[in-house]
Amino acid sequence: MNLVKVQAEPFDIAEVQDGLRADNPAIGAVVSFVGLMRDMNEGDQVATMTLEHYPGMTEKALEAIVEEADERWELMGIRVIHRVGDLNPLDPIVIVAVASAHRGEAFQACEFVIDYLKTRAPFWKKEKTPDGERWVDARHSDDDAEARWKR
Amino acid sequence: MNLVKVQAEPFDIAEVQDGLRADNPAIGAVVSFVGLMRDMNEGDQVATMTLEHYPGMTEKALEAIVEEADERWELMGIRVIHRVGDLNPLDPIVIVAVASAHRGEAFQACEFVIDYLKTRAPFWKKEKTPDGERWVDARHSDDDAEARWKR
Amino acid sequence: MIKVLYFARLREQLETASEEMESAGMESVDSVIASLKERGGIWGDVFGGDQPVLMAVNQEMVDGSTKINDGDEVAFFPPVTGG
Amino acid sequence: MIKVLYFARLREQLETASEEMESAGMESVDSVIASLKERGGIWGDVFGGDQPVLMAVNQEMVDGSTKINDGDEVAFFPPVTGG
Repeated sequence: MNLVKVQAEPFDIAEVQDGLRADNPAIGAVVSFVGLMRDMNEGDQVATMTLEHYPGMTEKALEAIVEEADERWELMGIRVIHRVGDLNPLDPIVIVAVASAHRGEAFQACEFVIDYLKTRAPFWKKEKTPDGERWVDARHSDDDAEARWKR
Repeated sequence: MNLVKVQAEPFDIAEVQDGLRADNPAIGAVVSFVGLMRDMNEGDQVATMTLEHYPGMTEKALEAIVEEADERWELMGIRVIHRVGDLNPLDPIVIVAVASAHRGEAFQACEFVIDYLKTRAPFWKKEKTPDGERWVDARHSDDDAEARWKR
Repeated sequence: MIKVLYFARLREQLETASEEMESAGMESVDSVIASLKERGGIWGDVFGGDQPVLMAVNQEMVDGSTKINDGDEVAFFPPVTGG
Repeated sequence: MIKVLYFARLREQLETASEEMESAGMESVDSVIASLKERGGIWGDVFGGDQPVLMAVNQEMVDGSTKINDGDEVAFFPPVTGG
């Protein structure tokens, strides 16, 4: 029912969403988040990006997040696919899609999963700007976003 | 940049999302909600459904909602497509897709638009159950969802 | 004249989708409602206050106190259930 | 023996992706950090407390007080920036 994947290849947004809702007429809502590579960060032009991760732990961390979402809300399927390796502006980096009978659950769970992913899944971005390569710094706003879900 | 449509034909979820993010490398997040027809409502099996609307007012109401979302949040595009006429279980009824630089805005605006649509856009569902046809009653939970956004 | 439209359950109950009414004496949406109620029978039931009725003037949701002008389009319908 | 991994900025600063360490005397993650800091130079800088370092034992995020056993996989890395 749930699926977590880390891959270098692009993913097909439509396929992910269709797979999630396929053949389950009890699903009334699918909420999805797609994170895309921007060509600007911290005021600088970004040409390309490389995503490093911690193989093994990444999948475990994502599975733990998905499991927690499943415990917190009444859901009918979660998909998380995250790319690693080289990326260019406009490329989708991650998709989180959540299905449920009613929309409230799917919205909350989808935002919860991406908020937790941002602070708990071991991915690191390195971007190439006109001034050279640099590691992206973690955002305080992501810590704040995660803190909202504490209980 | 924004688009509102009421149509009898099915819509292509991928096309809507791709059109929204196409060629704008400043977009970092696309959040979308797809509402699907369920085969159960109020504990009864539902075979088919007919969606009636108030032509003219529907579009106006949706445009007003989209405009308000645009005023409240920093957004980079909104798409709302709602079907009318005959629908079957598993059919997508509505899609709301919102693009922004950062994810918080897109999540909030997407949920805002569907919450307002549920209480302000003149659509009415009539479903066919084993006991005959019946008009769907409005949900109190939808009023509560709308009330969250009052300011 | 004003144009009056009925939708969904109301349309079926009243067996009327639309009609034209004299605008004389129709100050507000409430005056229209009062005159419809006076027709009695199912009209009295629908507009008697027991079932929720929403209203729009010129395709914008309003409340009963809203003023009406000649040529306006007034609509009555149940709470909406789209999405 | 325990396996120690370094990722992202830390890997580059330390010019090390992974190493094996004797587990003797390594009670907790904090003991590992203390021994790495003692190497001095860039190791002292990275583990000196001035830059945020996250840690995992057997691929689960932990804090420094977490106990270590022979055969464990310990990892150090900067705050994560995926998504």
